[in-house]
Amino acid sequence: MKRINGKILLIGYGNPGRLDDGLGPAFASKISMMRLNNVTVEIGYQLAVEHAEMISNYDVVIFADASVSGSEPYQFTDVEPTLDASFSTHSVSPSSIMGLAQNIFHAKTEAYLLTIRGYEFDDFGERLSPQATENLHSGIHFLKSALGTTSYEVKS
Amino acid sequence: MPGKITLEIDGVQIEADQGQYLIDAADNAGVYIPRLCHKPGLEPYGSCRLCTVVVNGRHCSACTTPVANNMVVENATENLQDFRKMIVEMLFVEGNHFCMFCEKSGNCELQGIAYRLGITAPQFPYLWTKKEVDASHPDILIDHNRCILCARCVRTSKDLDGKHVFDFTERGDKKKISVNSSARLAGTDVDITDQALDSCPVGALLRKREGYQVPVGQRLYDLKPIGTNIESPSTDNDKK
Amino acid sequence: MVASNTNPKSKRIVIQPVTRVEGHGKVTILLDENNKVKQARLHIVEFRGFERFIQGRPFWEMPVVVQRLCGICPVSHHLCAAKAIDQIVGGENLTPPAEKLRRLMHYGQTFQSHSLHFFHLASPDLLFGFNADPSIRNIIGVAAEYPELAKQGILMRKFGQEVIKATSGKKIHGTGAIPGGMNKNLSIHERDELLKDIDQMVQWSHGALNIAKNYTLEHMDTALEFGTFESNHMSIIREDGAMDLYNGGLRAIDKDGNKIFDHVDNQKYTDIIAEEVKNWSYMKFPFIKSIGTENGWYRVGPLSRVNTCDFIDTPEAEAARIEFKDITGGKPNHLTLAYHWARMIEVLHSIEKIKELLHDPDLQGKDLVTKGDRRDEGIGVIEAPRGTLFHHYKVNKDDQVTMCNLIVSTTSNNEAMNRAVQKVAEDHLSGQPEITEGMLNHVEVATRAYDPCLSCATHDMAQMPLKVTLLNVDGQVIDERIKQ
Amino acid sequence: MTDSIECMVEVACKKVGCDPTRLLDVLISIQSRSQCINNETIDLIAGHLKTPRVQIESVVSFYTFLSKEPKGKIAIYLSSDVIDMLKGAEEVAAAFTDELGIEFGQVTDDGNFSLDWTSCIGMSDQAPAALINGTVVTELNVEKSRQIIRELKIHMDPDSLVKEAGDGNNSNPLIHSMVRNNIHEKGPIIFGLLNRGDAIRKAVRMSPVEVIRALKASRLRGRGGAGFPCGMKWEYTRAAKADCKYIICNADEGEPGTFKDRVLLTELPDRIFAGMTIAAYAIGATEGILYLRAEYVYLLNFLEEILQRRRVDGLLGQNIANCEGFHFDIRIQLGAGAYICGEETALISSAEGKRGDPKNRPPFPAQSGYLGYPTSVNNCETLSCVTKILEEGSASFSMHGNRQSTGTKLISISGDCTHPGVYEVDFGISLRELLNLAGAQSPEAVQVGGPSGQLVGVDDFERKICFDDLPTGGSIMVFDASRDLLQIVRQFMDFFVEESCGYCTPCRVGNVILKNGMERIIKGNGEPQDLVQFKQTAEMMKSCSRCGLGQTSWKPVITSLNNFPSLYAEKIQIDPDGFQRSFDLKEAVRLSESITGRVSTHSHQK
Repeated sequence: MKRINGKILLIGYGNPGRLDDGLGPAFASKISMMRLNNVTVEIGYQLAVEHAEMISNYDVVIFADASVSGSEPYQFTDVEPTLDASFSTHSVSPSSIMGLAQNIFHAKTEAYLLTIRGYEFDDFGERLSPQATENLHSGIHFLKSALGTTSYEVKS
Repeated sequence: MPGKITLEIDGVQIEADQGQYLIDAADNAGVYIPRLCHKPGLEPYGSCRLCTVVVNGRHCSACTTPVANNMVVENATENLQDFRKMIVEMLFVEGNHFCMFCEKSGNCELQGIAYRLGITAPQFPYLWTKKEVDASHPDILIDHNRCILCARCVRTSKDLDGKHVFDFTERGDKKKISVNSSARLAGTDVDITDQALDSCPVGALLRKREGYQVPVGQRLYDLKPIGTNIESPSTDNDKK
Repeated sequence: MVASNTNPKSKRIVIQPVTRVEGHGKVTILLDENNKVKQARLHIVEFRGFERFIQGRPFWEMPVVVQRLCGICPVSHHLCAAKAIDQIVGGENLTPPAEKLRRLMHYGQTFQSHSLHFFHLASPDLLFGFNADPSIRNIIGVAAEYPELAKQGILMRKFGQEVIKATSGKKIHGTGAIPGGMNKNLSIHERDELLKDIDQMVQWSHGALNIAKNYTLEHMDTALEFGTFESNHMSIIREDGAMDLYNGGLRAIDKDGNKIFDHVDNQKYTDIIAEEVKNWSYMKFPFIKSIGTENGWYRVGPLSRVNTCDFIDTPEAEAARIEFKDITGGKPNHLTLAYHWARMIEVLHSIEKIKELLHDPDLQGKDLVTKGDRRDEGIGVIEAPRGTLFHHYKVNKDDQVTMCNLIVSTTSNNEAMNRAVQKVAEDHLSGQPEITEGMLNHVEVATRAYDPCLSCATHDMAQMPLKVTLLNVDGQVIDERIKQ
Repeated sequence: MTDSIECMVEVACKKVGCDPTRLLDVLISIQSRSQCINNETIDLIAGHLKTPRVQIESVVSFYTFLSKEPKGKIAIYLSSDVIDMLKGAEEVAAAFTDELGIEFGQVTDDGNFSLDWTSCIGMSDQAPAALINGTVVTELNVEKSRQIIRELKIHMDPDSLVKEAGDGNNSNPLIHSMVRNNIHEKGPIIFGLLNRGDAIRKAVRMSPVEVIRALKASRLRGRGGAGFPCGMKWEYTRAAKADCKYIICNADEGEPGTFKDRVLLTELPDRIFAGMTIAAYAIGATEGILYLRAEYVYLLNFLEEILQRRRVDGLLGQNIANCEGFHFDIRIQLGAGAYICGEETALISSAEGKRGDPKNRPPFPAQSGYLGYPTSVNNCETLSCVTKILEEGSASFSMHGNRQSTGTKLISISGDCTHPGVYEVDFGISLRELLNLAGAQSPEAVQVGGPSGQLVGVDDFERKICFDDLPTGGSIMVFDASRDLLQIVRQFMDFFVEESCGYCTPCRVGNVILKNGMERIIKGNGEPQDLVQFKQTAEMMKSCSRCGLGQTSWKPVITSLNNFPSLYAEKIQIDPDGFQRSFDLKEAVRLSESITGRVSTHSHQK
């Protein structure tokens, strides 16, 4: 059982122009609207190496992303830092970012990945599928309680 | 002195003056109901429909509905917020709103409401209508691309400036603001000091050559979302 | 971004009008009957819709509108348009605070853009070699192998962005420059925040410069071969011949360093430069009028600027320039790969300039806007990170833009990039009708040296997807490879 | 020439006492005489009426039959209604175009002819039909259309086109029209026998309160569509305190497919006027207005004559029916072409000489209506029922129909049936019975209540025509299996886009979005998401629109989607490659190519 506290950075990423790929940004903007004191929200198309520096200034980072095949409605996992280079320059994985943050900025940041299950990715449009929207709400509900007093269990 | 009455908005009791419009009563009580065409001091108009609320089970616009004792009002429900999002998105796709370079960015009520409602991009396809810019006046400019047809300039010019510089012509999707001259804005008696110019919620009616004077970070809605001044009038700038 | 990004359909490119234009490079190589390179072309998908789009818009919007052309170097467009619009309002003789604030913004931009390019794109090639496994030849690989360097790269870029934010309100697409001046000065607080890191930045800039310099010196054989050819060079130049990235007259030199023209008033650029349209590229091909379309093409950017200037007015960058010029005995340097070295000289120059400016009390000045006689035409020229940038506007009496012409830096390097691609293709095809990984890499590296800004609306990294197509003599596709 | 325009404007303005609230009359008069209201004319009117010119321009541009650009000396308006379209309006249009050598929206070089489309002109039972300077020409076909133009070119007199007048009063010299009544079923209320003047005489023997009580007892509900109890409306208007009140008769039946008021106005105008007079007595009004839609201008002289006769007979004017102190008169306000003016508050705006924008409610017209005075607006048919109720008592009325919907209903049936026309039937009749009466051989779909009603299929044919099952203001359009329902739905959306006043966002933009969506689907570019979006958009329009137009205009889309889902399912396809089907790459790069001045030889492949 863990509890999330401290200075928190939430990075929601994905392409809102690609249907459910926009789950990350949608999640982040919803959280941002709650204007929580200890949470800073960052929204982007993808993770970039610059995020490593930013992350190192926080106690906790939560990456929010869409998943094409993860469990429903969402999955919440620890992020293990790695520096293997299995990535393309165009996008960097949360574990690579954490590897960078640890390796070059000596970050002690705890990192979690919240992947919200999406269903439609292969089209263009700025909207979420109905099921993805529901999953998004479950995710928000989960994070709200995780940030509150209720504790949560880390699934792996 | 009009009598006080009580009503309920989203489960909270508020007090209001008899004869007040619902939106004004909500403002006084620190409850923000989104709006674009409504502006204190002007006759209620009810065109944008953003302030649609549910009063005793019926949908109506808060800016044109007088308060009544024991009224039960729904305002910030998910359903109504969804409707409002759709309305704002419709305004975005109807016009050509390029916030990215609009000089009203940061001070624009349409943009402010879009941010407040969490709109990043409209779900409706853009209509890509061709609209013109009337820059004929030496000091004032109308950019029809950004006009949301709220009639604030029409009403301000008529009721506060004592002129009748603006009015609507055409109907339906062709409806647009026109001016009191056969020779565009330059032919009217509009003046740079007219209050009508300040009434525009978007970047449609502008004083020329004044854009971008306020640096990013110091604009109206850079620090606090639109509506904050209604929700917490005392804390002016330090809302986190 | 999808967590498991293996979906093959994600390679599709769909372009929506105006709102989203994705850039990508496309190379077509045409072979002759002996499988020798007959022609190689770099096609660039760049819609030049802006010139039309902004017709009828009020002129004061220009600096804010046109910066949207680019997510990488918007400040260059912002300032270049502002310089042109200054002339419309008769405010081109900026107040000292305004001019210095704009310069600060511009040097911040150059510093961050060059840093980004060097650390993210060039350093993996330089540190690991072009033929290294692509899975390590990237910024993460650099981070794993050279963590200190990666950290410097990230923080240098961040510093440049902070300079931009302090002067324009935002890291990207701010509004600082307005007609005839600036809308804000630099507060003491903002200044002090930047000063905290300045010496560190100067030091790291030296480090980056050394990597680029040493690489070039150690790999002179490769560099000489690598997409290298002689050419004309152009840039703006200060009155006394010093390098100036913000303001000056136009100077062009030929391959031997002879001046083709010098200190030409920006306002007369159409007397010396014309543009040619070719049917296979959306880009135009500018050329020096006096020489003509065939041989009048020229290069711009860091290499050209170091070649054209007589000196640099900051001591440490000047020392680096002298060292650079020694390699060619004072003659122009034509090595495509020397762009990286020249770029790092400019990084050093920029940070020296930033330091100098931060100590100038004028930055806290309050006299920020000036105006004079209204004009109907304005031309702005600036040295953007990638090279000389022209913005030309005409305005009607109602203050609406009636004409706009932009010559962006990448356009000027168009011919050069095509030559580089052709040269690399010739060198690496060696008679076999297939595209090898090495060739793909070399084509990429050759174009990358010019830091082409193709991804105007793609994401925040200057990565360019590249598609190389090999055609046989009959025009049939015999091989095609895509490099993401 | 200029002199005469100045003169004409002066005469027109003085005729209404330079009263700006009578602007519409001025504009209609000038339009018909000089074929346009141009900038110069607007300035002249502005001077006479002391009104800002932009306000006049605003009104001119609002109405279909007013225009700033000159129309032809002979202005032809062809009805674009769905029924006209399925009866061959497009071929007729082609014939006109061909004969005149101009496209729709254009004027011939000699200024003699102009061609335009217009929304339903109330002739769906004899479609396709057109208005030629107000003269109605019906049952057009290619040959007839060609003949009409050839003839007009010679005599330039639309009235001469009426070779054979229609039945009943259509042959009255004051009407002289080829329109036919097509009354196929006469019921006991509307078409029942009546003695002229009796109802009024009975009414004035009662107190106003007793009149209202009689109406409430009859449970008469408004026939315009909303079904508001008539007695209650009058009671509210009566209760409002004011020194002046108005009764307005809504004779602006614009709902496509309805034409029953046309027949009432032609054959039974006395009953309408009697109903208005009774209303005036009940609510205390001294003035009445019959708001006549522009399309029925051919009835104007006839109706004026009827009014004149009633004045002579003491049924209008001072001390009506010898009732001391009961003074009341009626004027006819002509409309100028706008569907929205059928909405009661928009109608009031229009009668006030303004744009036909609906008004905010509250206040309701009963409190603050025409010129701010308490006003009751009732439909022609409702007022005709009033006359009958006063004459024969509430009970004889309410014995017809059912509990919620008493009396009879006038129905206009058009489309795929052998006897299109007007039917007076008891409320509660099933749709199937009605279809049988009209000789609909093989109906597949029926639009009940016009576009703002519902499109129903065979499964719904047993449903009853009444307020709480299948309500209709009178329009029933029948479609057989040969009809493309999606196209019909799209045409209905075209109609709403054209006719929305544009005041509020949900209606102004929502209709365009639905229309564009229908076009995407018809082209085969629809996606499942479009249907979800239709429903969301409709829900918002229903809840947030300012007046009944936007609150119901989504219905063609949604009712067809609910009742004929397979039509949509067939058109919706998911692209095998996952592409967005509506995205046209060629089209998207076209502008860029035109700007760059070149066609890409390496255009992007999908």
